[in-house]
Amino acid sequence: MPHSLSTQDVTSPGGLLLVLAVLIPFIGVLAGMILGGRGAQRVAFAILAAGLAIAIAIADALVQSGDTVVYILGDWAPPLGVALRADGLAVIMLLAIAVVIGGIGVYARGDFGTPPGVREARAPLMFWLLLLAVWGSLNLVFVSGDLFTLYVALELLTFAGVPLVSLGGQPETLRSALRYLLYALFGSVLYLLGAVLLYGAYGTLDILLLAARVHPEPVTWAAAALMTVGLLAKTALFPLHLWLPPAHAGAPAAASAVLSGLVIKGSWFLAVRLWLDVFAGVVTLPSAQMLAALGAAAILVGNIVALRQARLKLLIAYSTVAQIGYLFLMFPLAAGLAAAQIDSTAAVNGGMLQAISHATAKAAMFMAAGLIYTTLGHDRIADLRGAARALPMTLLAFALGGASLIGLPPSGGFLAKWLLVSAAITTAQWWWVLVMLVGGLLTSAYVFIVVVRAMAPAPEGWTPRARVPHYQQVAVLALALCSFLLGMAAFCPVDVARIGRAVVPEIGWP
Amino acid sequence: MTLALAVDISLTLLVLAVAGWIIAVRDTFAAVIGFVAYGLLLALIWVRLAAPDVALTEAAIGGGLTGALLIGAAGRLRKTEAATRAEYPGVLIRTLAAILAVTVAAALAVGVLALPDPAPTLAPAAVASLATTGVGNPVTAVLLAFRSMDTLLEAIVVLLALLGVWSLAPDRAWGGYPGPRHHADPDGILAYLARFLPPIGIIVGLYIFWIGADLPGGKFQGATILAAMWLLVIEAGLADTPPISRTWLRVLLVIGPLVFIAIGFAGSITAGAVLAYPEGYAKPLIVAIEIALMPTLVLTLALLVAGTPQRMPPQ
Amino acid sequence: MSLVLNIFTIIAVLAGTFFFLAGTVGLLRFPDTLTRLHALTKADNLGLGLVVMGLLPQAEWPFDVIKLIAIWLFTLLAGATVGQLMAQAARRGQPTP
Amino acid sequence: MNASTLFGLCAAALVGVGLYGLIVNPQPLRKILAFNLIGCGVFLLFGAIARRGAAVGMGGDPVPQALLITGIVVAFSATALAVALVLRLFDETGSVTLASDAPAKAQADPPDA
Amino acid sequence: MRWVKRMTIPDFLLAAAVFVLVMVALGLVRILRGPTDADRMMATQLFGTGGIAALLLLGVAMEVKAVLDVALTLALLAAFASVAFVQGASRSDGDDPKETNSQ
Amino acid sequence: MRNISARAAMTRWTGFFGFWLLLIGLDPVDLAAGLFAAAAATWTSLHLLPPSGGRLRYAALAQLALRFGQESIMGGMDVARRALSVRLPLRPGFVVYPVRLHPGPTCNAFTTLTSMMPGTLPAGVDDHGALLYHCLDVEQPVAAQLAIDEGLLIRALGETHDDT
Repeated sequence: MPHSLSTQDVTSPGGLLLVLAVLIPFIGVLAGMILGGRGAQRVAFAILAAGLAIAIAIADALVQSGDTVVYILGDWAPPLGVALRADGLAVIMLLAIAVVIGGIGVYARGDFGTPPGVREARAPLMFWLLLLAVWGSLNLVFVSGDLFTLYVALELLTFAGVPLVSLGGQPETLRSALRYLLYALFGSVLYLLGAVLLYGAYGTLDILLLAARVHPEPVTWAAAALMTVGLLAKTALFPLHLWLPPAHAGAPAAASAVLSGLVIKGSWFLAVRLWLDVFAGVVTLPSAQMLAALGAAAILVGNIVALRQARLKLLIAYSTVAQIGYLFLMFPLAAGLAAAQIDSTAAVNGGMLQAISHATAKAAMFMAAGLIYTTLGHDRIADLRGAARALPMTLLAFALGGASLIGLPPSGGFLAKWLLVSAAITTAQWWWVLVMLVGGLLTSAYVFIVVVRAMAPAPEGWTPRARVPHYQQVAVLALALCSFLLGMAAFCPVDVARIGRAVVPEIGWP
Repeated sequence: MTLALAVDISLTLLVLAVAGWIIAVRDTFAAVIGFVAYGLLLALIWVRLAAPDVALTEAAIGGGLTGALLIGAAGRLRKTEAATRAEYPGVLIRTLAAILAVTVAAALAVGVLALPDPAPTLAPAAVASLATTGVGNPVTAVLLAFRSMDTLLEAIVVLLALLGVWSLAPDRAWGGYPGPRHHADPDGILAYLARFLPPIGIIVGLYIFWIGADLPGGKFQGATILAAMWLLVIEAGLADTPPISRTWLRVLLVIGPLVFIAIGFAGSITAGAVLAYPEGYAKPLIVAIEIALMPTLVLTLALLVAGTPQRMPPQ
Repeated sequence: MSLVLNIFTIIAVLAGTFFFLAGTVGLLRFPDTLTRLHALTKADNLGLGLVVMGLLPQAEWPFDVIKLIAIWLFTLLAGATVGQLMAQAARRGQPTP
Repeated sequence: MNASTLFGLCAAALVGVGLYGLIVNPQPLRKILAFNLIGCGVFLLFGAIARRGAAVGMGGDPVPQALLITGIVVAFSATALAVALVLRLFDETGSVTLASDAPAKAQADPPDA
Repeated sequence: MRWVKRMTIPDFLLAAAVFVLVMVALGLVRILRGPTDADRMMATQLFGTGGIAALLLLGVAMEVKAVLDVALTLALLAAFASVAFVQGASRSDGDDPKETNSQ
Repeated sequence: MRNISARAAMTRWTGFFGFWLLLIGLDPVDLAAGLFAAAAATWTSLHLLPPSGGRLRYAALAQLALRFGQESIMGGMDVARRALSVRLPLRPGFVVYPVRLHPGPTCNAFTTLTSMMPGTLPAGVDDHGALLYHCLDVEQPVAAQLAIDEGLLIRALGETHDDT
């Protein structure tokens, strides 16, 4: 029998926090719409603080109780009603996202302040509202326990993400936004198709109940395949990645950070949720291998194309394509461990750490690129001379973020890759080790090139185009440091990711 | 019941033919018209599937609003037809796409045929709990009691889409009027229709909304009719869209979700759970939420069709 | 009594379907847009009217009966106005006196 | 063959037809149409499933029917957003092609407000 | 009169619905082929009457009372799509170029 | 003028409320909603279609309705006859009808009514303000028929017009 994720399905103490985590950002959106302009920004900051506090409180409730935090909405228990549940994985993501959003918010104060003399301007208002909307949608993705609510969450995420792409308003960004929207809609419609099939076969949309009811049969396979492909299109896994680089590179820096660091993690997390929890007893090892093979291709292709970019923001965007690849290596590794009756948490932890360290590092790198652009007036990699002199903190942040992507100790990326590599060795899937090594080498090559170019002294008489505020640099550095020091999580006394999950999740392979 | 089957088969064939037409026809405008017909056919199918609530939604949104939106767009994009036609992919891609499409359709068909018998259903559970909600229409009970979170989030989805549409405005037009200013002969037949029909539409729309608690109908369907009537008046040039900077507009746009959330949180004090209703007050509260959602939905749906802000008020 | 009503229903509905047939034949045979518009707005509207009339005995008095008649009137109004709008649109593409 | 099976198969075919159109048609508005075709196919499948769940004197399972209404409204919002994007793209560039010419050009000048 | 007794009224109404649907389908073929957009727009008109007739026949035959409300909605909104067409057509003809952006 | 609007408002409100009752029935809770709905519809209606001051003449109106019913049946039969006839007897063309009514709602009502008549379809206005009718058969006495309809309508609505 498939495992049970949780022993209880009644509202637990602290469950109300989950509702707050989802609804508070949306209340912010609604209030911001009325207040407009500077009011929206003030609301956003208040919510950033409140949201972080809520995330910490949820983590506390989780660790205290040692079990999933549950909230039954409207007192209607599933299958008729909808439950919100936060297990270890969800709480880790909630916390990480709260931190990254906070960092992005501080940075964006500089870029998206309402200009003096106007009551309200388009881009600033939209940015703050959409930032909150992205946050609320992501929180919903993490804690929702119902496949249809998750569909609505995915659409919320899409509708919040697409306008971020075209915030700048140039024709090319409109085109990228349109392409992104079409991919995303395609993804969600496939996801919904899968959910519909599951309801038809098992009569529930609740993840917990489904996990107990699904069994391997054609309907389930079809549903799993459709939902996975849909989510891959939204996550931009190779070869469905074509929409991502222009969309992420064309947006304003803070928006790129949101998109690349956060938005794609929503659909990825949902894929993890489905594969580990819902379809645990249904998906087969070869299919997991196929996912990882796509991931490996993404790592190689993304990194190589990134190396060939002439513009910094495009380079970072292609590096996202590659890093998404790592996120999918965990599937066959977790599966392999489980098949060998070994605790698969290591591989899952590796994947989660990779997601978090990439979120922090990539947000920091995009924002660093934004600061470099503001200072130099361009982001041509060949022409970065003087950047280090003008923006020492920012370049340090870029380097630290890069180190995390490469996987240098003690970064989060290091720990993530180390966990994945050791899982690969334990399960004798050495080829994934090879991919990760080559990927690391390629990554270090382009990070190195950028840093070296930026270290070059500026020509005589060169002055920065514009000064960037100190606090922006601090925010970027803080996020990069988070990523760099995330490896210390190895010393964390509690394995948070495991809370609310069975000790040996039966990812049962035939 | 062979005659019923004949109805179903002719509906199926017709809808498939129209779908094929929408994909295959060269002219985009023709495809869009096909889509309106498709939406109306689906409304018929929903009746055959004993889902009158869905039929109402499909008739209002699928045939009406979406149709109008796409027809308007197709008219404006006429000039780009030739250019995009040149990008039509080659035989290889078309073959691959066809193979993929057939595979997916076949897999789905197998899935449909393999669905378990008797079918799992939540209908008994919904009926058993219907009395506690006080409403008579089980679909409304699902939307506003059992799964009210989805409905709340959906109202926010629609609003976010509107924000997305607004965010596309050129900076100079921020705060201005959505969509083009329509002009029509004030004595023409279009203006006549727009003077005559909307009051009747208001009665029908509010009627569809009001009966939703106990019979098929509800806020989305009613709001769509009202939105369509407003758009009719706008398209006939008898009124203009409101500038998006207006405070009253912003307040009405968020009032529905805010009231919903407020009643939801009040439930955690009075009824023990967020989005729960205290005993005996379920129906009045549900109706209150629906009433608050009405202006929000009408405005959002209409402004989604009206489009991006593009004009400033004359100085 | 009910037999008489049923026969009335059958006759009226049959007459209605006949006009739908005529309308469709007109659509297929008439030579240009404007003539086809005649077929559409006149024959089909009468067809709907007869179908509605035929359904009246089967509907519940008074509400459903009123609704049926209202539906027919709305369709007539919409058909008559939209027909003119489309005739104006079609006239742009044709020589006029 | 009962109605729910028939319309379920019809839904499968609609998804297939829409999928083909989504991939093959280069014009964005046609892609939006194709997306709507697939969407309606999915909804129809859900409707067929709801019909199968008819019980206790009801025409169908009300849960999928309610979700369908939500789904139709969401699909409409998505369509509206997509159409707005297409029209803006057309206003700005006079064309609606989705193919970006060169990756280097695709980013234009990153705007940093 | 025996056939009247053998064939119940619902059956007869269903048969009539099928017939009207077939007529609508035939007309649709003619209309969607064009050649002008106005021809194609007639499809909405055709559904406004034929579709509603089929709907009403179906609804009365199946005893789904809500069908009347569906038909009411359709009758109101069928005209609405046509108006969008008339406005769109006059715009794309360039009758009034100022119209799209009268600042 | 105020008197006229008040009277028109009352008439229309009653009409809308009556329509509401016919739709929904007599449940007291529904009545409250109906009061509001009728008020909203009346307000909209007064804004969109200000009362003209004309007084309806019910006898003429009934006569008009009767004629309208007859004509629309004739119109349908006429089309059916032509469509099903083997020879396809069509002589399509435009007829100019110099309308006496001023442009406006009454004139629109006239064209809308006449679009149901056998063989005629209003297709806009020509350069001199006369109505253009598209006909299936230009040899029919179209203009004479139209003049009868116009006279009836003018009498029914109590409309002022140029008699010159």
